[in-house]
Amino acid sequence: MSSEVVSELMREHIVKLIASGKRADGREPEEVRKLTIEKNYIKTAEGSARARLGNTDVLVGVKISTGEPYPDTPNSGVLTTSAELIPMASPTFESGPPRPEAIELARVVDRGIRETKTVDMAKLCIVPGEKVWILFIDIHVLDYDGNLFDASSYGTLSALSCAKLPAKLTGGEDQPLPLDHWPVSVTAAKIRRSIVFDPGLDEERIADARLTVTTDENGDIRAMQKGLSGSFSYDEVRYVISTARRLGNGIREIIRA
Amino acid sequence: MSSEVVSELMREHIVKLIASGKRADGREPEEVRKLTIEKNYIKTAEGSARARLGNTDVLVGVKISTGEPYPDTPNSGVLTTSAELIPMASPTFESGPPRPEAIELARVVDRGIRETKTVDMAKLCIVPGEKVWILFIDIHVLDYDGNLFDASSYGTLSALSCAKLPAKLTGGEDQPLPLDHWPVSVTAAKIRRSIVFDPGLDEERIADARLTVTTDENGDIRAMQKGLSGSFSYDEVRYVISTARRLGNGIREIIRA
Amino acid sequence: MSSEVVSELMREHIVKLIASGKRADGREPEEVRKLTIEKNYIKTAEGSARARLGNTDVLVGVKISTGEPYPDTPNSGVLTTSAELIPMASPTFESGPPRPEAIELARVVDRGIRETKTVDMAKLCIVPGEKVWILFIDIHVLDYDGNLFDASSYGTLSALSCAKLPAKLTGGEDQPLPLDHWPVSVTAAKIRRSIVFDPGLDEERIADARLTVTTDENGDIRAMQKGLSGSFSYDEVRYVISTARRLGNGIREIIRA
Amino acid sequence: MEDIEHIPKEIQLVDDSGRRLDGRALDELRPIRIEAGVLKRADGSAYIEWGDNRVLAAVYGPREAHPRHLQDPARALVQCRYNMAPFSVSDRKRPGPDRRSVEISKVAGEAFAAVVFTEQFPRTSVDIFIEVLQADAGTRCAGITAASVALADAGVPMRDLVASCASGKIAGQVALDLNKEEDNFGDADCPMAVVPRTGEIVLLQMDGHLMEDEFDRAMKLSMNAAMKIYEMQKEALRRRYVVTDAEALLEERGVDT
Amino acid sequence: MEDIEHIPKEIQLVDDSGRRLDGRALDELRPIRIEAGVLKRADGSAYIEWGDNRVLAAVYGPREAHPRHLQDPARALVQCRYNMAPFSVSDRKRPGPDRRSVEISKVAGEAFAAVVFTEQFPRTSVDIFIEVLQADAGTRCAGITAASVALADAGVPMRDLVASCASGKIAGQVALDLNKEEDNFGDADCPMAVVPRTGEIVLLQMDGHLMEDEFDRAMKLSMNAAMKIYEMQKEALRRRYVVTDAEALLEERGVDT
Amino acid sequence: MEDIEHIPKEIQLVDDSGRRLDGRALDELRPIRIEAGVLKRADGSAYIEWGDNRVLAAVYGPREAHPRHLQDPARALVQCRYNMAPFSVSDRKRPGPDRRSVEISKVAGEAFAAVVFTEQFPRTSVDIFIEVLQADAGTRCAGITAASVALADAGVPMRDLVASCASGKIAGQVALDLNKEEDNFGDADCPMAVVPRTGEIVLLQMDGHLMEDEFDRAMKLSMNAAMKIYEMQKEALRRRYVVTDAEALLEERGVDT
Repeated sequence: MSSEVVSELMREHIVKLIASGKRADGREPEEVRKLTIEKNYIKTAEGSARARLGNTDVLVGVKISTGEPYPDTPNSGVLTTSAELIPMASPTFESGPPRPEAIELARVVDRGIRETKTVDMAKLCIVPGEKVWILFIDIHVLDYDGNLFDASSYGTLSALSCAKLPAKLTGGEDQPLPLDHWPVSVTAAKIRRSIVFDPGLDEERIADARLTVTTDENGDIRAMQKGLSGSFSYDEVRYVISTARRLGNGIREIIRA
Repeated sequence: MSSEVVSELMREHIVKLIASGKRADGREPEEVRKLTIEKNYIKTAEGSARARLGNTDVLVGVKISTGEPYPDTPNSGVLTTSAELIPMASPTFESGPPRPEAIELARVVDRGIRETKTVDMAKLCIVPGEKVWILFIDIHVLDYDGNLFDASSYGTLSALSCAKLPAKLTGGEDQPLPLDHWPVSVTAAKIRRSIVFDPGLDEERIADARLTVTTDENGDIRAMQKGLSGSFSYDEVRYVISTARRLGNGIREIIRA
Repeated sequence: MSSEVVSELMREHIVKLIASGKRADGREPEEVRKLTIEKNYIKTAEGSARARLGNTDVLVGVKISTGEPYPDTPNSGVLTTSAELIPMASPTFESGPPRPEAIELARVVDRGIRETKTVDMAKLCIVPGEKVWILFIDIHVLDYDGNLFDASSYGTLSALSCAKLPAKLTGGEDQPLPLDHWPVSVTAAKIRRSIVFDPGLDEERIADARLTVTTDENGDIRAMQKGLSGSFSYDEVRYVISTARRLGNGIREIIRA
Repeated sequence: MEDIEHIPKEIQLVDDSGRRLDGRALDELRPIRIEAGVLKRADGSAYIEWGDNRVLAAVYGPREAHPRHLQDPARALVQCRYNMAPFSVSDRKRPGPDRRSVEISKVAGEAFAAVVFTEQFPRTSVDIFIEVLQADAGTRCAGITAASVALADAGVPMRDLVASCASGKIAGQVALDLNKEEDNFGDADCPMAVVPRTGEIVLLQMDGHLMEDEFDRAMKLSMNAAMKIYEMQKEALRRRYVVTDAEALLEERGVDT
Repeated sequence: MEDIEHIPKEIQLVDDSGRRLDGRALDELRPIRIEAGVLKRADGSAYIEWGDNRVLAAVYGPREAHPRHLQDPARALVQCRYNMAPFSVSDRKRPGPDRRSVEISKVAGEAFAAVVFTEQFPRTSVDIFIEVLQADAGTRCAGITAASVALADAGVPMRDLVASCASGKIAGQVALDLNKEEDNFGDADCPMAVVPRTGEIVLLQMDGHLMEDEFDRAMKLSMNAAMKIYEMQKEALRRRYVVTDAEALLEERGVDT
Repeated sequence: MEDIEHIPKEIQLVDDSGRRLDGRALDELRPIRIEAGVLKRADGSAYIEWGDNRVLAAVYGPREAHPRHLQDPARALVQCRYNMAPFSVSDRKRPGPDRRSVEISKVAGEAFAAVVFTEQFPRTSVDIFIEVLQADAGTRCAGITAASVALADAGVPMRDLVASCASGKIAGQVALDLNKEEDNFGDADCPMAVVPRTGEIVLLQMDGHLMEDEFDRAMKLSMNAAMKIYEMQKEALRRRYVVTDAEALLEERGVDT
């Protein structure tokens, strides 16, 4: 991101606004941008969703096939999450093998699904040790206007929620994917001494620290990831957690709708 | 190619010559360079040929082994074509993974063989779904003096025409590879308003557009590929096709000899 | 290495010293640095040793698993040697795929083990053609102060000498790895007209040529590798061989201890 | 793999009344919908639905070309990256360029270089990104058609748009715009791209088997279709400008758009 | 693979008296030993033993950042490379960075950037290398703790050290510093890193399942532990300087150290 | 894999009269044929047939070294790339450098650096390419021998040519110039390269098992052979110049050569 210059004036303007509790696009500090979800966007995928969070635009596809389980988890399906920051989405993204930013994004989204046991992996076992369902989640970022973590997380949960286990591979009817939880991530950015939620691109660029908190439908914490070279106090972390839980409820409704 | 400078004078000289129907090496516009084919050049390959088109020098080896077919074509052999533009052949070629030029070359040659059904892939099935013949065509460019498409195509067809299915892998006698067609490519270069065939290196460097047309022994069109950032009119395309067919007949005789 | 500048004065100083039979660290020309071996350094490896040769510090781990043999050696175990010149060890080492220096190092150490039949690979066959012991030797260079060939070779032999074939993979008791020989390499550097043994970093940097000679417990020659852009006379080669044999005996005792 | 047996040996691609499987006549395009200006970050963008193909195109530039050594002091580079999303095809595609994508990127980039006024922007690059989100044969034509609109949307000076379409042969008959089933079981495919105002052919590829008169018919079908596509491209741009103007107007008056 | 069947379905990670499998209380750290200044070539270094973890850290810099285009004219880059030796885990790890290492490198580097006075050294980089030699869960915390000492050993100006520790949940109870078995069969893990003097949190990750009060308890355990670790870090540095001073003294008097 | 069982357990590599399988005496070279100046684009080139080895060598330079940061302000870089064509061995070799090729490239490049007057061409590189077209053991010696002729053909100033040959041990006897069968079933192999005029050894490698007197005998055989090879190299260069002169003469007189 550093290669793209945000003018010093712009930076000062945003900082000053935020210090006084305002944001450049008129939002409140705890206000997230408009979220639009289009499920089943792609016919060639077993599940898919296009998630637009403001102008950030992410397409997530879930491809499902069958194959062998990992030897150390013979009774579990296999889940793999990849993210591509394709150069279409931003002048700062480049072609080539995934950079640390894309890898962190994919891993944070992946943990938000995997460690929360969102998908019951045991139910994805067909023949123990031999044949299981294999899920590939591919996050395709189309337009980058800040906060990829949340947009990708919403797109992924939405795509999983409409995904079908294809009957043509095992016989019978297409089955919906068994979802046990609805974990929703909410990301905060710390800019000087202020904290704003769902940072836009300009905010993200000047942020000192970032904290993503994933909570489930019970309000329990399921995943966290702090980023950037600033810090949070413990009280700030607690504030972000409780706000993430509250905002998460509204977002969960949109995704489940 | 762009890194190598052809002096502006040289460029003007060639353009002027060609505009008047002449070429720097004395050839007619529709005249191809001398083609020499040495079949069975390499002992360690099941089929091989060294093709020299003027000073362009290409060595093609065909390695044949057995293995599993692709799941979606259980009754077909497998054919893979690679081209290496090794740095020995030109100061503009570099080591490393294949660049777009090499990939395009390999794919155009490959289509000229595969889509024309030159090799009857069904006859390369040994046990359906289990064991088939696997052909690796490797194009090794030794000396680059223009028109790699045609030189590589001639070398490949020649190498296939003398290749043997090795008996040691299946028992019995070595068998010739079943060839059903003799597709021959001919490449034209458009320089300003003129068209010349089998462009040499200096011509290729200043060409605006390139068109490769592959025709078979019946005169039918089997493959085409336009390249470079210029264009052809429809009439020019038709002219190139009919000339390619005519020139192809002469070249086919040399290869079949 | 060339990127790091040794001042011309330093170079001249060392050359002058060596020409008069002395060395910057006070050693005699045929004197090797102090060798310390810590075997079984790593619990997670089936064999391991940390070898310190002066300030050069190398950690070698041997991981042992079971798997299929190579088709052309169905009755032999499999041995693979890798070396990583991790950037921790020197300002001149960089991350990324192994460079020629690391590949040469791994291959010379590997030949010193493999071609000397140090490990009796036939005894590593469990079920012919199906299941054999697979050994991964990983050379991890921690601190680079010259003569990696010898330090790595000593670490590798030491790690092999304490490695166990793990019973958990086959049943029964852990078995020591069957070692038949104790090949020891000794490296000489030629600086102008003088030859010194076990070159330190400053000597290595200004050396004209390098010769590594591996001899076994019978004094037989098992491997050699000449490096760098200088040359040796035949008499110099013979001198290095006989000195390597003599020095090797002392080193072998330390490793076998 | 599992549904191989369901592949019908023979498909009747054209019925007795000359209708194709999807009900089209031989000279009929699939439904096409183009939208310009669909992404926020890119300098220009377009989205196309072409039958079951869904393709996004974005343009950045002219912008400084880097790495610098690629800069051409005489003109802008026109670089194209054609990419398929992993979920855009029935079997998940591994992320990153495969050989097919590299070739298509190369010939598409060359096609655009034929119309962009590159001399006006030395040392820069015009970067065109084509992302196939859902594929059903003909993606390169759809992508080129959309990218051409994206170039205009970005305000890149061009001689004209580029319109692209394919024709081929199915069931022995020449047909326009093959879909996936027709492409898989057809006899030939011939994608082209044209500068509508002049009729110049800037992209031409062919594989399969066409007699000369069949090729003529195919080209005629494609040329006619390209003119229709050209109208749709212009219409999409007109809608884009109308919308933009209306928005600008409303914004001027303080209305939230 | 062979020992899968030996994995117990249920492990009683905490016994009735609140003791863990290794005898620790829930709020008890594993034994930790830190040594500063253990490598010769690096500008600073440290070695840590933390339970069965063995980790080396080294620091180079501030030194000229390259490639040049990465240089930041306003500050030093803080770059971290976390790497696991191939023999550090039970199944050999292939050399080179995997996705997990890339993510840990990123968040660890960001944590250190929070304390280094980067503005003092524009255009340079501070390169931190963490090498895991033997792993038993908690390697990132051990590595960050050691690297912090290595930074001080290198004399890199910092606001404070960084101390790192994890807490998690096992058998339904919050516990400090999980070992490998506890990590594998536990319910949550939450590594953090803190600036001890100010309590600022510079690294925070979590996955699993924690209720808010559990998270609070986990953070309290980690914070307390971090203070103890901070004392060990300072103690290691004191020992290092004492040793160095004593050596300097002896050297001054001509005694061979 | 299929013909494993045909590998004889014991091969009598030398018969009772001291003849080898191919009829040679122990001190006899395979037939060698060298031709200089065989490629048009390269600055210098040579082709060698050595038994069943067929190797091409080409030289470019001295030319500007790039990337620039590799340039040595004091001398020319001598870079060598040894490469085996995919079809040059019985099992197809994947294109691109493997570890063996990287090592051979390194030691061969160092051998040539010992004879090229590098100080005359600072900041340049002399690039040597060795392509093995058909391999039968001894390819590095054949390649170095040919590359040396190519260097002379390119007019690169050198102290002398480099001549290369190997000796080894088969059936307990020291023998010159092992072929593939002898190499596979022999006891030791020792390739070397020498500056014929001075006897300096610029390449020396050995693996296997040689007693000191056996090594002496092997070196003597190789040294004698190198002198013969040196004569063949000079003869090839003489023929080249004669031909060139004759051609120049004919051309002068207007005769088409």
